[in-house]
Amino acid sequence: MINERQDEVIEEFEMFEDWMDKYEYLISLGKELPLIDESKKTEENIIKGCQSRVWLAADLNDSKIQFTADSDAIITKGIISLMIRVLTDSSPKEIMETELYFIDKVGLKEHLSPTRSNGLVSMVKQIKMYAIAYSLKV
Amino acid sequence: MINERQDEVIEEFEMFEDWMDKYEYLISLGKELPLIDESKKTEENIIKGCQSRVWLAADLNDSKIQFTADSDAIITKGIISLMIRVLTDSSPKEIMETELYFIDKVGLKEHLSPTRSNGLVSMVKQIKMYAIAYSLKV
Amino acid sequence: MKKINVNEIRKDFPILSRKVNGKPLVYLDNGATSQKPQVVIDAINNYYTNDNANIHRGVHTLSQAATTAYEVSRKKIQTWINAEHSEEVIFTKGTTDGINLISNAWGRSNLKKGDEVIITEMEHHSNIVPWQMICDEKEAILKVIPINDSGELLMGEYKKMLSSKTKMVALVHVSNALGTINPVQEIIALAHEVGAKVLVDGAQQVAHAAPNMRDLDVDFYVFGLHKMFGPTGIGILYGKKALLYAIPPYQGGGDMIKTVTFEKTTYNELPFKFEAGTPNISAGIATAAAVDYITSLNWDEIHAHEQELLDYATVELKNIKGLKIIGEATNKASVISFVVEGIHAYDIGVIVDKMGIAVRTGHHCTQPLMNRFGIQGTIRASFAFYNSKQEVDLLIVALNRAINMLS
Amino acid sequence: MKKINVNEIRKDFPILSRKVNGKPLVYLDNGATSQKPQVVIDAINNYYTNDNANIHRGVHTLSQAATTAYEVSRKKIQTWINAEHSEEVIFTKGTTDGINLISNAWGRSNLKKGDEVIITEMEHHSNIVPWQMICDEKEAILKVIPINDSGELLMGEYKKMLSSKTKMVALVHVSNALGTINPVQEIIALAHEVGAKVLVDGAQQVAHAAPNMRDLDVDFYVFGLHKMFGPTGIGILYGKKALLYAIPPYQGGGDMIKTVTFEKTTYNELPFKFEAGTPNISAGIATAAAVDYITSLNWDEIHAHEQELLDYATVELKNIKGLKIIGEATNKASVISFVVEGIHAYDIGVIVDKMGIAVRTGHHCTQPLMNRFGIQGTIRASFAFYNSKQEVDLLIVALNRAINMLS
Ligand SMILES: Cc1ncc(COP(=O)(O)O)c(C=O)c1O
Ligand SMILES: Cc1ncc(COP(=O)(O)O)c(C=O)c1O
Repeated sequence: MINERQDEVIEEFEMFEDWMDKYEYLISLGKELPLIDESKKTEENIIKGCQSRVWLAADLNDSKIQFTADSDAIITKGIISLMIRVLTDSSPKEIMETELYFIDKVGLKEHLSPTRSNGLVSMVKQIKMYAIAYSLKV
Repeated sequence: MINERQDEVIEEFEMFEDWMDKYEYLISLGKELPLIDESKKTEENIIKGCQSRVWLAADLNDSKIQFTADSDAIITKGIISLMIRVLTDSSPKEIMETELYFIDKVGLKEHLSPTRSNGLVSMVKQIKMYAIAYSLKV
Repeated sequence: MKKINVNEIRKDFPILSRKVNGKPLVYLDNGATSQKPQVVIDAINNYYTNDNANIHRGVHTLSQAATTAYEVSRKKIQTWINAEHSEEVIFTKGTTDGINLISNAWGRSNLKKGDEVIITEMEHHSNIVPWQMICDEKEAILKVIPINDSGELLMGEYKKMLSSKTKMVALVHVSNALGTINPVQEIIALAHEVGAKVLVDGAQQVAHAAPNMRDLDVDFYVFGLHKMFGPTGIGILYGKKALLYAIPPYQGGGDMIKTVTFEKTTYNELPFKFEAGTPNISAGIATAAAVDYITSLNWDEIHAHEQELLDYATVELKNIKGLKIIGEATNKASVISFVVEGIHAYDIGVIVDKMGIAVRTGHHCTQPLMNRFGIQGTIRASFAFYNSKQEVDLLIVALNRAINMLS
Repeated sequence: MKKINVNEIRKDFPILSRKVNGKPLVYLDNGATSQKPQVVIDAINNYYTNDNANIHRGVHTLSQAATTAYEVSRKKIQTWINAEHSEEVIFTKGTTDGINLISNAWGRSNLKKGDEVIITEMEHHSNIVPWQMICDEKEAILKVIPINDSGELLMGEYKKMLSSKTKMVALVHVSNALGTINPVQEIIALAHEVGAKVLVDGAQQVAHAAPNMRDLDVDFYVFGLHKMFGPTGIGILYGKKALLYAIPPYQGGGDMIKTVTFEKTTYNELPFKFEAGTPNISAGIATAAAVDYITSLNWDEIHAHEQELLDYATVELKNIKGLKIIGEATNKASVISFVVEGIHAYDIGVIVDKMGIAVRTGHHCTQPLMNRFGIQGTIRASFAFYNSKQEVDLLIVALNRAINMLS
């Protein structure tokens, strides 16, 4: 399931001719509806990158995790939107076992480099942590 | 006077064909009679280089300074012997005004580099200090 | 005034002809670190290729050559900053290291409960945290000179703070986030009137002009070589001889001792007392090349050129709708920080980078200053003498495009 | 065992083909600093020429590339020393800096009056003075493990010293002045039994073999890159994660903070908590090249080769009348210290240098050790894997000639 969705995203990105198109798409994703409930933008759910802030919440519904997240930087938010689309509504086990290859494939790997100060790497870590935590509950 | 003696030393060194001859001569100078009275090898007269130790004493006789000095390293001692030959028995004023060019001219400049840890540089400084001090007494 | 030939100067810096993301590199992040002329790169290369040896303790030729070269650098710095004695020039790891050396070695031996240390609202974290740490330990009080909305120190407030309790005033010469050039000479004179010492953080000054130790009459002055076209991993702490003499050593180890026994250790003379361990020899030696390079340039022309870049970029940036410049001091170095309404600095940084433009975004290690302006961070373009007006134009084009995409 | 091809390896080190005083350089001062292979020089060169930018805070391409390269080096060191976590690898200025970091940050928060710190009689000043300074401040007691005439630690004495008062044992892995390889694993295990921590000074170890953090179970391990064929001005402090986590920061400044306000500063995570300020980026990046280079060599062969050099030189030196080797431990690295009766070490150093031979003379920053042997200093020949038996022969010829001239 997760991988199907990853492949879907990869296919989508193949349409783009240059970085401009790609980033315009990302930005448009970033601009869409809020990805998280304002009430969930708490200090607890914040992940502080050096430059942009990321909020992440995870809820268990029917043995599946629902992720919601946000960022104050729009490109970061665009990437988060892709990640949520790929990961949400999956079982903890699926998430734990998944390898997020689509980011690399669509040419956004730089944003997930541990040396980036945008908070995305910490977010991915946090996602895995949630999955582990919920897997004990399921 | 001092410069005459410097020129004398320079002339002497012109005979040497290579570094071996030069250093053999220096070593032979270093081996000759003690250059300082054992009683003057006090803690007070010591100049601590990082590697070899130098002792220096200065006495005023008839408005002229008599230097005696020594070192535990024989090459250092050889150079000291040359310096004493050039400088001793001179007036404080002469010593203060003199420029010790012979060391450079005879190709021993490296030993008088401030980065050498043989104590010679501090010795030359000390010689000038003595000259200044005695010049006030004369 | 005669103009410098930027195109010629750029040839001295090999990196400036490279491309980034397929576009010619427009390097406007000089406040973070400057690029290196070929002569500096060559000096490092030559050291490792021909002369590499440890210094200060060796009798052999290589060691002597390296030692001499290293000490030549010290003298060149001495001359460049107009210090009275070469032993007032201490080699450190960088600006941060120099400040920590003083906050630590001077602070431990000079601060006591109730004493006051004054810093400013525009300090870099490197000139805040060390003072917080030592004030904490010594129960001394940290006071902060506020700034106005243009990013200038409120001198009236500073004067009110000064008292016999003031022991140290530590401030930045040129603000890395605002560009403000502080009136350090006046600040130093005022501090001296109450018997306080002054440390000036010259990290951003040295790329724009040589600081003059004797004119400033400053007690301690710190900077790093990497922002002045020299190598990374080396910096300078200048200190007045009598003060350095009186301060205990900071780090212990090789080179900083005279004699060691298990019962008693005596310390070496200045500058070695503060230079424990094998230093960054290659960088130390290449420091001479950096100083030689910058002193070979015509600095009157450079000042005019940098001023022109600053003025031109300021006007052009102000034409962009929603863009607000942070820091509009009358006396400013060629550094411009700005924010764009409704757009995150990070997003702009990412997009302009795609067009080859390197600017810095974020808090610039000045979080309290960002708080003062109620912002998370800024976009900062910082110019060096090798930047051109065309590069300003490219920045403006890229910014407009980024803002377009992001709004 | 298969032999390494020294002639081939020497070609990797450009300096080894230079002449000194008209003679081919015979570099036997590896204990002071090692020479650099071309790949390390190239890495530095390439960084400055193509990628120079500040790290950890920039969004633009150059900054990202430099940051990634810098962090790759950290991982390579982690693997090389077999550390469990990459954040246990802290970049420092060098060995001395690493020891001072621990004596300071760990010492200040862990030592109290009456506690004991144990060092050894063969320590380098860099592992003596920092402990003297902190013991002085904390009124802790510095104890010294004595050695026998061969230059080996008296383990019985060490065991007697250990008690619940022992808080730290700090000792050298391989003695720079004697060559002795200390039984650090046993020493660490014994210290742990009484709850003491152990810092090992690996400055001389790293040129001869990779130290293994997990096998040793050492708490802190320090070394510098310049003695392991890497650049100057950079070193490594390894520390167990839990210990590093608990220790307060050493220096304050950029990069080591999470948030700064004038009221409260919170510190960054490991390893950054201990890496304030812009680091030595070029050297950090070139560290990867140094590790790659040495791991590309066959170390079984190198050990055999170094042992052969040591054995051969030892026999040949002993044939020289009046020559006495200082340090004859059973377990020895390829380092030989010696004195010649009636002749000052300095004089020998000067004369053999004229013949192109670089050896170190003096106290090797181990004055207490020299006192133990009742000498002022020694002549030291320290071999690296690129040294050859022919070079030993040249040393012997030069020594004989020098002794001839000087007796
Ligand atoms: C055993 C030992 N410890 C410590 C040091 C100090 O290392 P550095 O000068 O690189 O800080 C050295 C090198 O001189 C050494 O040989
Ligand atoms: C004003 C100012 N102070 C201090 C520093 C710290 O310098 P470094 O990181 O080179 O130690 C910087 C550079 O980032 C700076 O701009």
